[in-house]
Amino acid sequence: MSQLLLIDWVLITALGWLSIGMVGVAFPRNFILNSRILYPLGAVGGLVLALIALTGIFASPQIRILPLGMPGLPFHLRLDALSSFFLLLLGTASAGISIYAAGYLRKGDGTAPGLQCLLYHVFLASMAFVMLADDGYAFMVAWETMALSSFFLVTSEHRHAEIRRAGYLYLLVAHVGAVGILLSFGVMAGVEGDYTFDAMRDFSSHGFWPTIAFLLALFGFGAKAGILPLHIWLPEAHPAAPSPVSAMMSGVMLKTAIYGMLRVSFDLLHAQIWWWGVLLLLLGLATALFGVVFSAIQTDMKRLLAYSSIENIGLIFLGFGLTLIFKSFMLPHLAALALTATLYHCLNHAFFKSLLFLCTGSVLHATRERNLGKLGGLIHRMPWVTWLALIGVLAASGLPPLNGFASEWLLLQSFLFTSGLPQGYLNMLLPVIAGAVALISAFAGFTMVKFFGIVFLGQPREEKLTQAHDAGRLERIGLLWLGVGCILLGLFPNVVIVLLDPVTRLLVGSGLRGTAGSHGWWLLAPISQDRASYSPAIFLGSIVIFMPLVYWAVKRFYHGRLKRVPAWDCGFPLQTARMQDTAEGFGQPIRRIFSPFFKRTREHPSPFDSQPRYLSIVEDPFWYWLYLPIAKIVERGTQLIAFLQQGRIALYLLYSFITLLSLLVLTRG
Amino acid sequence: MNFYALFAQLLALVTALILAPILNGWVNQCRAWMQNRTAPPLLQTYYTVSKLLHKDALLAHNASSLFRVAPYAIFSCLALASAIVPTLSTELIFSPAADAIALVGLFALARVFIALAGMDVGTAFGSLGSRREMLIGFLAEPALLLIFFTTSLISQSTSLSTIVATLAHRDFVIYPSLAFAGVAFTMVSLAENARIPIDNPTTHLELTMVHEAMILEYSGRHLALIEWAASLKLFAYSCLGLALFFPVGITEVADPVSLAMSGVILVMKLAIGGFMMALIETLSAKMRIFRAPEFLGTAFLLAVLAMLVHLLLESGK
Amino acid sequence: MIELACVLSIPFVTALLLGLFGHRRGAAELNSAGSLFTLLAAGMLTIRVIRDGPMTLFDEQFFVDPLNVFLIALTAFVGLTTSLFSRPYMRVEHDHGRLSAGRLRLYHSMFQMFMCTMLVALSTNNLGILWVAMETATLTTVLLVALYRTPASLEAAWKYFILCGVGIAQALFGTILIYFAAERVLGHEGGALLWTHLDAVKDQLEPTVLSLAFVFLFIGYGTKTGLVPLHNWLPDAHAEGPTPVSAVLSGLLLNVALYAIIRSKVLVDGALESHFAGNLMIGFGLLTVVVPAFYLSRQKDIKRLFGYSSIEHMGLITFAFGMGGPVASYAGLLHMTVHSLTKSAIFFAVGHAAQMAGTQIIDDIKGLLRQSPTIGWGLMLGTLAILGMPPFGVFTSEFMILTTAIKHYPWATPILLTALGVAFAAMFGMVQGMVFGKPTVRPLPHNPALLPVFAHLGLVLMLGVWIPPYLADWYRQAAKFIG
Amino acid sequence: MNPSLIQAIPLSGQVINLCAALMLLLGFAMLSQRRILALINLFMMQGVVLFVSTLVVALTTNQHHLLWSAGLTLVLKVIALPYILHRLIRRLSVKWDIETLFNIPTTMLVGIVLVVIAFNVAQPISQMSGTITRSTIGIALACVLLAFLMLITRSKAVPQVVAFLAMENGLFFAATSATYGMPMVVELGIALDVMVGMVILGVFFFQIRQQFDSLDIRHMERFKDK
Repeated sequence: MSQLLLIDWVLITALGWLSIGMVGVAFPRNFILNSRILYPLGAVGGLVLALIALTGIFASPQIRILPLGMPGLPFHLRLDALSSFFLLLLGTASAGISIYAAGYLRKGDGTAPGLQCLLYHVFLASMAFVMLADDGYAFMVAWETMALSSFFLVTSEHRHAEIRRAGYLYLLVAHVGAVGILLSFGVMAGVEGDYTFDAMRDFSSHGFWPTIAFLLALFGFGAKAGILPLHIWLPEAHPAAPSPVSAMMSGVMLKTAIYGMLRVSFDLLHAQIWWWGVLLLLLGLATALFGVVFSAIQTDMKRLLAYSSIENIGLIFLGFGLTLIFKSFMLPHLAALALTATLYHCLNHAFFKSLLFLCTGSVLHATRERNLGKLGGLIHRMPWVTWLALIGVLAASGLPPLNGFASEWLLLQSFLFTSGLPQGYLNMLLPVIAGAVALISAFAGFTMVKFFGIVFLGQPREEKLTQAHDAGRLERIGLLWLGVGCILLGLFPNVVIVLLDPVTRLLVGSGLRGTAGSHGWWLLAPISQDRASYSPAIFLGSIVIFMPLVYWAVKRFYHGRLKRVPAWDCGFPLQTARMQDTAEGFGQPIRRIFSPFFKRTREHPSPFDSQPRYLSIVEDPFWYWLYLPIAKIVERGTQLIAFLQQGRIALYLLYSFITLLSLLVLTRG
Repeated sequence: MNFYALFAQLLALVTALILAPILNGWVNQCRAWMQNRTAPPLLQTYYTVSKLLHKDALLAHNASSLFRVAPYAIFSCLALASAIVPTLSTELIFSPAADAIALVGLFALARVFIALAGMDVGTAFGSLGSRREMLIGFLAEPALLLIFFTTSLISQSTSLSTIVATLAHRDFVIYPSLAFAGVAFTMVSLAENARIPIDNPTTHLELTMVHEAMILEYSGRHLALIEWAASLKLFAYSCLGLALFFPVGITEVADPVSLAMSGVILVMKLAIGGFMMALIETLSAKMRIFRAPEFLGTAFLLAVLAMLVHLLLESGK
Repeated sequence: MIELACVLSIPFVTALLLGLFGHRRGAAELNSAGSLFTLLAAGMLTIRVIRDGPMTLFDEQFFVDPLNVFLIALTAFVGLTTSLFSRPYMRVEHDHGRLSAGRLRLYHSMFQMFMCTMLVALSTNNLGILWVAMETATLTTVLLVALYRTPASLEAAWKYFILCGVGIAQALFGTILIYFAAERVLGHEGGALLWTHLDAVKDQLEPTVLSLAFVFLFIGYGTKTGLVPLHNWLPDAHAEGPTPVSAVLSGLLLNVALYAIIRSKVLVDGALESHFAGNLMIGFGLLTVVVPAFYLSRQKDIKRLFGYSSIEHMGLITFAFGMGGPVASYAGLLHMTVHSLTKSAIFFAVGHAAQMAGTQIIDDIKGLLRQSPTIGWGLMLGTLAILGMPPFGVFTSEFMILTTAIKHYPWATPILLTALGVAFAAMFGMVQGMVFGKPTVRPLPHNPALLPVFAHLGLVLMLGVWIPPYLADWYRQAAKFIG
Repeated sequence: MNPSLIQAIPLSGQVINLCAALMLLLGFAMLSQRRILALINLFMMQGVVLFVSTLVVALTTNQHHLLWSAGLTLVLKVIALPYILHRLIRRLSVKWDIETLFNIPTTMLVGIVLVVIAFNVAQPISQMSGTITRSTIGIALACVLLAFLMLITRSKAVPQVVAFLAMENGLFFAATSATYGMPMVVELGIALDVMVGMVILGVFFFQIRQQFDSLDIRHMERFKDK
């Protein structure tokens, strides 16, 4: 090669990450080196990657073939707009998370910091390779390496049995999913059995084969993304992992599944069938609804966020399905709109969800407490984390002018402009689903208010919380990075749309740049101005002008006098912190309304209990309806087969004897 | 943007700020009459607000900075909202800045802030109120959105101005969907504005309070702002309803004459609307909080029905 | 010439020496030295073959070609690492008083004798000698399995002896049949048992006789390979023998038995012009993949667990060779290599772990990672490798096998994948419990031999991401030649 | 076979056929034998028959190495092994009757079926057999299968070993009489293996008895996965 292409730079960055990990594992116990030097270096790597990807989005696709890998199938790598976009996501998010992790890392038992450093950076690098891979084998290797490294990160506190269980469940589901992906590649490789993506692109399979490939890929990537009913690992693994890792997994790793799904269904498969889209739509709807309902009733803050990730994945898949439908009905512009909304939401979710997870990390460090029922009033002790968390919360509940709203707005728009599909039912269905999306986002608002209000507001529910300390400097930098990201992404949607334009052109052959760009950076009008428009800048601007104005006016014409008094006790003399609404209490209406969703076991105290206890456990029904039965079936199978192994030598001899005779008869007859 | 648009925008804003408390007073008056009580004066809200403004603000020891920011945020959100709603004219500067969806988002923003403020001090009743408010909110919000969807399907746009313009200046067509949407909207706006049958604005029995429970800790200027904001919200909703379902007299061109014209019409419409609302409130009884989901669920279903009706009967396909 | 002579004689001589001095101190070193020289000789032999191609030696009684030379090198390598591992292992056993000096002598000499028989079996050109070598291998390993003389080990050894003895007898009958068919073509003195000659005339051999012969050979050598339902001796023998023996059983003996099957397959397919042998192998391969997968979850004994896993992988390899064709045979050979490397590495780690815990019961071994991170990681990585996790080589071969299966035998793919999935769930759960958690194990008196473990895993890792070109085309030649 | 064919076969062939028949007969006898000493004697007689047939083959087709293997048979199968077995039995004092897992008549019936199968399987081979001894392969196979059956049905260690050796006999018979002998190396190797195996087993018996204080292998059923 004469000069280094962009793809080489991506490779160099990934290798840089790997080498950082190597250095770390070379000095496993050297705390200062790992936390103060290596992780920040990793963050720099993230920034570099983001810059490369930024240019890569607009560059033409580039290809490299490494002299590694399988005989006859060396590692093919390819950098196009799609992979660049997801690399951008990876780089930007990981930059914030790594710098946070540098501050977050503490001297403690569990995995040695050096080893953790290695695993973390292998995790990053493997995700980068997933985006780059251009043949089935390289993809699988990167994919499984990603799963493995994240598994070890999840189980870094492996002394606790439940964390081991979570890790086991996670790796198991990941592995099964990987099998699905492998099979899907196998189907797409077809009779030639050439596993390069190029060959798959050229290979025009017909009949039901594309559908089978699509369904297998959906299974595989759905398992990683946490689509119903394969979400089971997600709420277990996220709380188990250290917070930067949960941020990484929820913010970025889930998106690799989206990437893979996009790659398969738009790039590798040519003809999309409309009911694929409907399937995705319904799956996404179910997932989002399930996720948000369950996140509303959680009492563990990281579990709450994990379920909310499931919800967001559901929303993303909704957009995805819509894109498929439009694409299959040859409506490229609408497809571009829906796809833009989808990808935009991926980016936003990466930012606000990582932000929130990192905030829980700081809370965890300050209080050693994950249970919502034991937190509260942290705004006084840790203002930084609180206000940054507020940004994340507002974004997550899809409120203007933050980024969450922008993508959901686009999503709703793409739902609203559907009239005119050849499928009458779809025309009916889609607006109703739009209503459901509205319900989900409003519900997310409920959940987020619960999360924020109970963790940060009110009075401290425990004595120790009054000693809580705010996040350290490095942690603040990380949080700030992500928070500011949320705001900027919310304020300049057109910039993002321009970024997404090449991607949508690549996948669905159309883009929003022409229409959206025409109104200047401040006005977002994907179709046309009098049809729908939204300008977060004016929005925020007017609020920002208005508030001080009112403040000043009140001060100016009246007074700013203020007295501190005890809170009004409504005539109940002793008001303790325990009387505040607990997480269970806040979720109670939801438990009541959506009771069919849950599998709950509850104990009510009788009026005569000397020490009344109220117990209410809400569990995931899928575990009981789906997973345990499967386990039972396998168990039964083992029992049947184990019957062969009786321990009697005569019996064993009989086996070989019968085998011999039957084979002889077989050959003769 | 031309000068008139700016003028119309400012005018709309000022009208909202002025008329909102009066509308509130008017509704209370009507209700009092119907209940054979001596009515409070029409400007009662003004009196309350100014009284509160003069008083000192009492702040609980535990109250945080968020608690103090919230009133301003809520007030400005709702003011902006009422500026976006086309009250007099459809030619506004802000109209491209925020369409129907953004308007709903704006209401939601205000709601989230007030709910957080309610939880901030950490009394039992504050968080109770916030919980109920959020519950009502997440059921009402999608219903409202669906209503907007129906209208925007009719007018092929989600920008309020376009919607209202199309609805106002269509040659007379009967939209059955709008009937459903209208009923749904009424229910939603009752719920959103803390009105009977969902909430009782005049109660102070803690266990039944929703809105009042959240603002229990507020006093002085903060409370004043919140009260004013509440009336603004009511005003915004009423104007929205009128603009969507009785869009008569809203001008497209923003010249003074037609603006004044439409101003007069608006006042008349508001008077009637307020009376109707008072009537509903008097005739119905407040329901238990867990009946609220059913109520709002009905509204949601009506909204869905409206959309389906539109797609079936009116989309022409 | 001289290289092969060394390869075959060094272990034999060492075995005799150890038979005399095996109980003295330094026996373990002598053992390792012998294996080292064997490896060197094997390496030179390999180089020689790479340079001037296949050759037959000792008036054609022995020969080396791409297929067996790489197995010879592999065998010598694993033999060396195992001897390295067994040095500290046996020392601990001796200190715990589980083995007397006399037993150590027996162990050392029998180990070398076993290596010798393996190498003979691999390098001989004479099917009869192949049989004799296999039988001798059985006898030596029976002694090794029964080394502890506990009831359990005796029972295991007895079953091993009877089952394999009977199986091997069938193989002899098969050999006789081949001879019977061949001497009519090649004449009496025409070396009717010499594989090279047979290969030359295989298309003239009588098909029906050959198919019968193959049935007998398949049953016979299949018993040693551990094909279901002939496998029942294998888990017992693996569990009860000393761990180095389990390592070589899994790592070498099974391979060699499979090698014998492959050799006969080549002949039979050539004679029959049909896919008879292949189909047979596919069928038994599938059965052998599926059944052990379901056994795994019921195991209490860690070595027994990995014994079953070896059966499963043998099934996979058999399936691969049964499918035939350049890719599948390539994958089969690769899988043979990576499996024996990985599995022996796992057994090394397991051996140390069991010594640390003082038991082989899975539930009583916990928290290896905290007590001795190297052993813990060795076991964890080895298990992940054997379960087919990239970037380890096992994944590469399984990928090739699966993709070929998808292409030619789609119906078989779901079965294979189900089995692999079940195996993953079962084994990983158990090993995770052993590696993670609060330690119940004590540190070892002597520092363990971890070089073998990580040398093997390193090689497997390398084969996963990069197969050296000469190794690759070596495999390719062998695969072409298996067909 | 019809008489004409019998005429066609020279004397030596007829002798070998006779031996084959005897082998089969002895196989059945062993299968049905309850007493352990008698079993060993039967085994010895089988050895004798084997020796004779090998000798005949060696003399008719003057291959000297077959003489060697005949001698080997004589030494090993007629003298050494029975002697060792006798000593073992005396040392282990296990002269009792053998209880079988199935009753004898059933076993015999199964044995007949086996013989039929064996002949059927061996038929094509006999068709193409160039040697004068046509059916010997089939009979050898039958012997092997019968021994296999015996191995399955016997529940004590010693009879199992005898059965094992009987199987070896059948193979030997196939090797020598059917195919006029394998190369010398191979036969030596086989013989050696049998010898060594026997010795090892002898050692084993004592170990087993010491550990389980019985030679009943039904004590050895500890490893099971059910």
